[in-house]
Amino acid sequence: MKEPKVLQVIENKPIAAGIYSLELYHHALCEEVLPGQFFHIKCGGDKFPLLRRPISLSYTKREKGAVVLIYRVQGQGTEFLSSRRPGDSLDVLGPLGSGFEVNRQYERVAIVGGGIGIAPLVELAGIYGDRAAVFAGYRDETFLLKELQERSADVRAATEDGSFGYGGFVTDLLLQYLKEQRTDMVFACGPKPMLKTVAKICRENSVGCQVSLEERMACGVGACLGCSCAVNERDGSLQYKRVCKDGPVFRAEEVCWDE
Amino acid sequence: MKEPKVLQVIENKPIAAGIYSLELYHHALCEEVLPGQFFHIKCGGDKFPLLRRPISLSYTKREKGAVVLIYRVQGQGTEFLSSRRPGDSLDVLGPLGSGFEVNRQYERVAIVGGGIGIAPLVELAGIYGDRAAVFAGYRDETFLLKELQERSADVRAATEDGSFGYGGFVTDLLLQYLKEQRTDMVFACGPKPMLKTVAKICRENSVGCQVSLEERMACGVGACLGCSCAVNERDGSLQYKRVCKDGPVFRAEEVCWDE
Amino acid sequence: MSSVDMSVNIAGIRLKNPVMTASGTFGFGEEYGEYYDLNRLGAVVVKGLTLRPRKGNPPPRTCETPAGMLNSVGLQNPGVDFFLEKELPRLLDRGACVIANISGASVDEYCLMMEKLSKSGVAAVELNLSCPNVKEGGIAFGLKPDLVYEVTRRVKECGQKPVIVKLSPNVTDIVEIALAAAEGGGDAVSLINTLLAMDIDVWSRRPVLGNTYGGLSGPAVKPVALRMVHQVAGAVDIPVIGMGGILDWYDAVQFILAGAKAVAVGTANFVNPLAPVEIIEGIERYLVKQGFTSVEDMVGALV
Amino acid sequence: MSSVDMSVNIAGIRLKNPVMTASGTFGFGEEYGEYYDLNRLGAVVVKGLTLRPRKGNPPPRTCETPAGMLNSVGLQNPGVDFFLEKELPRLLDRGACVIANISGASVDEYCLMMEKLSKSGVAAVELNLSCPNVKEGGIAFGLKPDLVYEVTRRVKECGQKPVIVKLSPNVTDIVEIALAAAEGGGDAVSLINTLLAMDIDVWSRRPVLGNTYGGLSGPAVKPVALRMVHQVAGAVDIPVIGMGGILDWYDAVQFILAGAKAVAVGTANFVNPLAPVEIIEGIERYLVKQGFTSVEDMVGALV
Ligand SMILES: Cc1cc2nc3c(=O)[nH]c(=O)nc-3n(C[C@H](O)[C@H](O)[C@H](O)COP(=O)(O)OP(=O)(O)OC[C@H]3O[C@@H](n4cnc5c(N)ncnc54)[C@H](O)[C@@H]3O)c2cc1C
Ligand SMILES: Cc1cc2nc3c(=O)[nH]c(=O)nc-3n(C[C@H](O)[C@H](O)[C@H](O)COP(=O)(O)OP(=O)(O)OC[C@H]3O[C@@H](n4cnc5c(N)ncnc54)[C@H](O)[C@@H]3O)c2cc1C
Ligand SMILES: Cc1cc2nc3c(=O)[nH]c(=O)nc-3n(C[C@H](O)[C@H](O)[C@H](O)COP(=O)(O)O)c2cc1C
Ligand SMILES: Cc1cc2nc3c(=O)[nH]c(=O)nc-3n(C[C@H](O)[C@H](O)[C@H](O)COP(=O)(O)O)c2cc1C
Ligand code: FES
Ligand code: FES
Repeated sequence: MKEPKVLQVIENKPIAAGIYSLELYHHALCEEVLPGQFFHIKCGGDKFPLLRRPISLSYTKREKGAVVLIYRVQGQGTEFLSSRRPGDSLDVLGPLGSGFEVNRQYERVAIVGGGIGIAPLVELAGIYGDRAAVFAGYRDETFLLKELQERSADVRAATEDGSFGYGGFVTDLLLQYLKEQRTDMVFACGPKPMLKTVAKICRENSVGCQVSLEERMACGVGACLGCSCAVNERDGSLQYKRVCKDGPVFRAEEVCWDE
Repeated sequence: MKEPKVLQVIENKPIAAGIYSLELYHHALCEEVLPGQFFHIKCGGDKFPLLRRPISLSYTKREKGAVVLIYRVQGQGTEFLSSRRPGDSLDVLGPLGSGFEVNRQYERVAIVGGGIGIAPLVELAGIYGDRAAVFAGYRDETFLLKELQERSADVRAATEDGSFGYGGFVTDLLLQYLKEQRTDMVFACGPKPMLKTVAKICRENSVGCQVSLEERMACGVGACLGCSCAVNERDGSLQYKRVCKDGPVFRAEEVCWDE
Repeated sequence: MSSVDMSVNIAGIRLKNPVMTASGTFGFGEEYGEYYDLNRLGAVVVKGLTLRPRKGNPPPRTCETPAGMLNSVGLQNPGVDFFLEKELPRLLDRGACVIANISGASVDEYCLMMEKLSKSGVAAVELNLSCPNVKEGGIAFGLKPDLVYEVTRRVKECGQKPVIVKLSPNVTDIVEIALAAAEGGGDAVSLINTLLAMDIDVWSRRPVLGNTYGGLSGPAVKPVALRMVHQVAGAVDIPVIGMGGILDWYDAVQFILAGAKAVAVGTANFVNPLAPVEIIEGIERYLVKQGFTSVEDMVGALV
Repeated sequence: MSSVDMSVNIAGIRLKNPVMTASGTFGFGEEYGEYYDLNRLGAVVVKGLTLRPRKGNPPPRTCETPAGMLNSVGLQNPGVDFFLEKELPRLLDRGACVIANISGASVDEYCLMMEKLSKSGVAAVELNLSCPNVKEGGIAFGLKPDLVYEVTRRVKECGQKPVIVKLSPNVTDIVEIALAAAEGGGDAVSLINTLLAMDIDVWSRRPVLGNTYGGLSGPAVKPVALRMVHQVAGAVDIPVIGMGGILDWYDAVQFILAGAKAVAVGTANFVNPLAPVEIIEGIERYLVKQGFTSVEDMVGALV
């Protein structure tokens, strides 16, 4: 039987303005969790905030039996998270969701993250290693670059304000890359407009694409139908799928981008 | 103009099972506050718990510019209080309420506290010093005895389980005392049934009596009419007064004990 | 910062800003008037008045609930005459814009109070219709559209002051009630009053409130209040005053975006005595940030 | 510990304990069935079913509010036939006592579903009357006593299963509605469904929910739910199933003391998947501590 896990905080420290790295101890979890999966965390007391908050796996530290979550402080829930200290414990459900479909035969993949959406891609980058070109888009301040570079030799950063790397959207870099380099699959996570552009670029360049979506969640396990996203069915009709259970990773073609 | 005060925690430590002593720093407050007054404290985040919690002054430490509050952990609010550490701050309204009517001419007074109701009487004991006989009633474990003994030479304890001092109700001691000793005023704080007995004893022995009452509060300042207690008017009718503003200290004769 | 126009026109009165106090949470301004100048508020809505003094309900009268509170004060008040003689002059001296909130047990009582208030310095009269109507067998006026219409119309005839009709949320169709208020000649509607509710102590096995039932207010009710304000603002032509769980400027702005021309701050006073003035400042900052030049431009400005 | 009798008799069915899941918060038991054996529950009330499959409302469908949440799922479900074919057998295999929750757009739709369910292994049928009645111009069945009476009566005629009528709290007089359900032959009433509510994001100036309005549930609504359960239990002779904001055993006991013979756990599942089983244990501990020998003795046992 599954059960809510009580995980110990090993470390919880800021890695950029308003962005924290949270290391939680759990040996078995660390073996089990897949890139793209998330945890559903009780962020606070009994009744307030009431609902859990979904945070993706960023990467595992198998030698320590630890999972690392990277999160941006956004509101009450993540504020609470940021106040946790080593030794404190957290009530966690998961790993939840489907994760990225990993095909180890792929010779070349592109991994594209925007903002905090870079975080859920780090473990994946580790799987493909030098077979992955990693594109990391930031508004201004960069983070997780070291972690990505440790996993892949080909990490390319873009900042919207031009303060580091390419000045402009990360999707520009991807477009350029796909034109030059045969690629088996693109994996993307980030804000919806960015994902939409990635999906379009992939479609136009006939490359497969998997995107990790976000939606407001209640249960996180598939029971409430609260986290739906619209997908196109084969018969042309529109259907709602559960981001928490059927996703959060979807094939870009099935996502209904105009909803 | 009045304003909510942000007070620094100097110390917050358990003094008996589930009972804490909280020392807050505020020089001016320490000069201003009267025995029997209380503070209305925000115990927690923004919305949960929502309302402030009333806690009485126990005693001042003028040399340090500190006020000491003694509280029992009861629920969410006091639970939160007990988690405050030195250096943390608390959002406090007060001092509020009327306090005890102190007549410095009295030659002999009796001060009677039951359980956590002993706490609000310590400052008062300091005012009357050796002119006060202090009666402290406990269920089992005693607390604040040292603080009371520092203020009055005549401190008498009762425990319901007989583990310390007189075995039985503190009101037995009071009755005995009033029979033997002319007394100008009795000051009492504690659970309602105890106060009712004290009031009865005082009436039967024709001694004046002031009691400090508790009632569930919202505003704490007199605006909401939420903390009413029934008092007898001169014309025999019943009226509701505000514990927070017209009290918390009332003359025992005016309190309608059967409500 | 005051590049934005914070004033609003409600029921023919010009408020310097859209923030009032909610009746029953602010007494007669005496207590919170020690924390700031009452003339900083759009208006002070005073404790609910009745024709004769009322003792109110037995204690306990309040208790906390998740993100909210119950009250069963039961309209304890010194009566409208005492108000006119003692409380109102003090409030007016301090420069407050005063709105009287009245409750009657019959239409005649409402009218009598309106007549008395008409000759006074109050800016407007708010009708609390949550009071049981003794003639109608105890059903509250606010629960039936025809009673709302009737009492509003009659009160309008009895005096010259603008009339704000305060709506109870304990109804199937709040729009129907608001329309009845407008049809009766109400100059504005205010909503929501408290939701009828209860709490139980499982150890004593008793209701927590001495009166068994009480009114739920505070953040817990905000989503219901927002919905009702949005529905009503979309249906009536008279101004809407929104309230229910407003703790800070964010909440207040939500109500204004939902269609409220002014807001009232109730339970929040108990949590933070400075809440109303902080909310005024916060609304102003929001307007500037969002490029509005006046608060009236923001009313109902959902995109 | 099991010196107390936890079973309750509701609508002619014997539940092993008084704790069920609230419809729509537990899917078809698949997800939470991974956390504990479903046969530990008094009953599993499944996601609201409609005659034909429904896609549901556009996202976002949920958001958090102070001590509560909104949902506007909009009855997304695979339809009653799929349920009977795929979901029910799975649930029955696991030993669950299953209650089907149904919503129709007309009385005929309710009847058709009842006919289908009558031939199945469900223990009872719960009528969700919050659905808009297309024939009545879109007003929800649950808001009018005569519609409640009518649909209950007709459904009872169409099948043999016990009928639980689920009441909407968005009404002026919940007792009147409950009486109509009883008069129509309902074997039990359950309450409350969600309160109609709304949330607004002030930066995007949009309603947070894709559907604008949604239903408020969770601890925030508990005081309203307790009041309604207390009112209804005092007025009808059929059993009452209480729900609305139950997070733990304390809350559940409050509902039972208010007069509910069973309780349902909704939003709490999202917070703590083990909530229903922990609540069962907590009720049992309370009974022992308070000297009750059976949960039925505690029903309505306010002093
Ligand atoms: C599958 C999934 C994985 C995620 N992984 C990460 C991650 O690795 N790192 C990270 O920083 N963030 C991640 N997020 C977003 C994160 O869940 C939100 O930032 C967080 O819930 C905000 O909570 P809050 O209380 O701090 O903010 P508030 O704004 O106060 O939250 C209010 C409510 O809105 C919901 N909410 C707010 N923003 C979002 C959002 N973007 N997506 C979903 N719900 C939201 C909250 O869950 C909560 O119910 C993920 C979201 C999803 C759905
Ligand atoms: C004037 C006054 C002075 C007080 N002084 C002290 C003191 O010096 N030391 C001390 O330990 N306690 C004192 N109390 C009692 C103290 O306020 C409560 O124990 C406290 O509010 C409990 O809050 P909670 O959140 O921990 O408990 P909960 O039980 O979770 O509180 C729930 C609600 O009930 C109210 N409540 C619960 N118990 C009481 C109570 N006994 N009186 C009033 N409201 C209550 C709370 O304020 C809150 O609104 C005083 C009460 C009053 C009215
Ligand atoms: C203690 C208390 C007393 C109240 N008394 C009155 C009253 O006398 N007249 C009235 O119209 N509303 C009264 N109300 C309702 C408030 O004015 C307001 O409508 C309600 O509390 C919702 O707003 P809030 O959530 O900001 O408190 C009272 C509310 C509280 C909490
Ligand atoms: C996400 C969600 C979906 C719901 N779907 C249904 C439904 O399909 N049918 C129904 O009768 N009630 C539905 N409800 C209402 C619940 O069954 C319950 O009445 C309500 O949520 C109050 O209980 P709670 O506060 O414990 O959640 C739903 C509630 C939620 C939160
Ligand atoms: S959050 Fe409940 S189904 Fe996804
Ligand atoms: S608590 Fe508001 S008047 Fe006393």
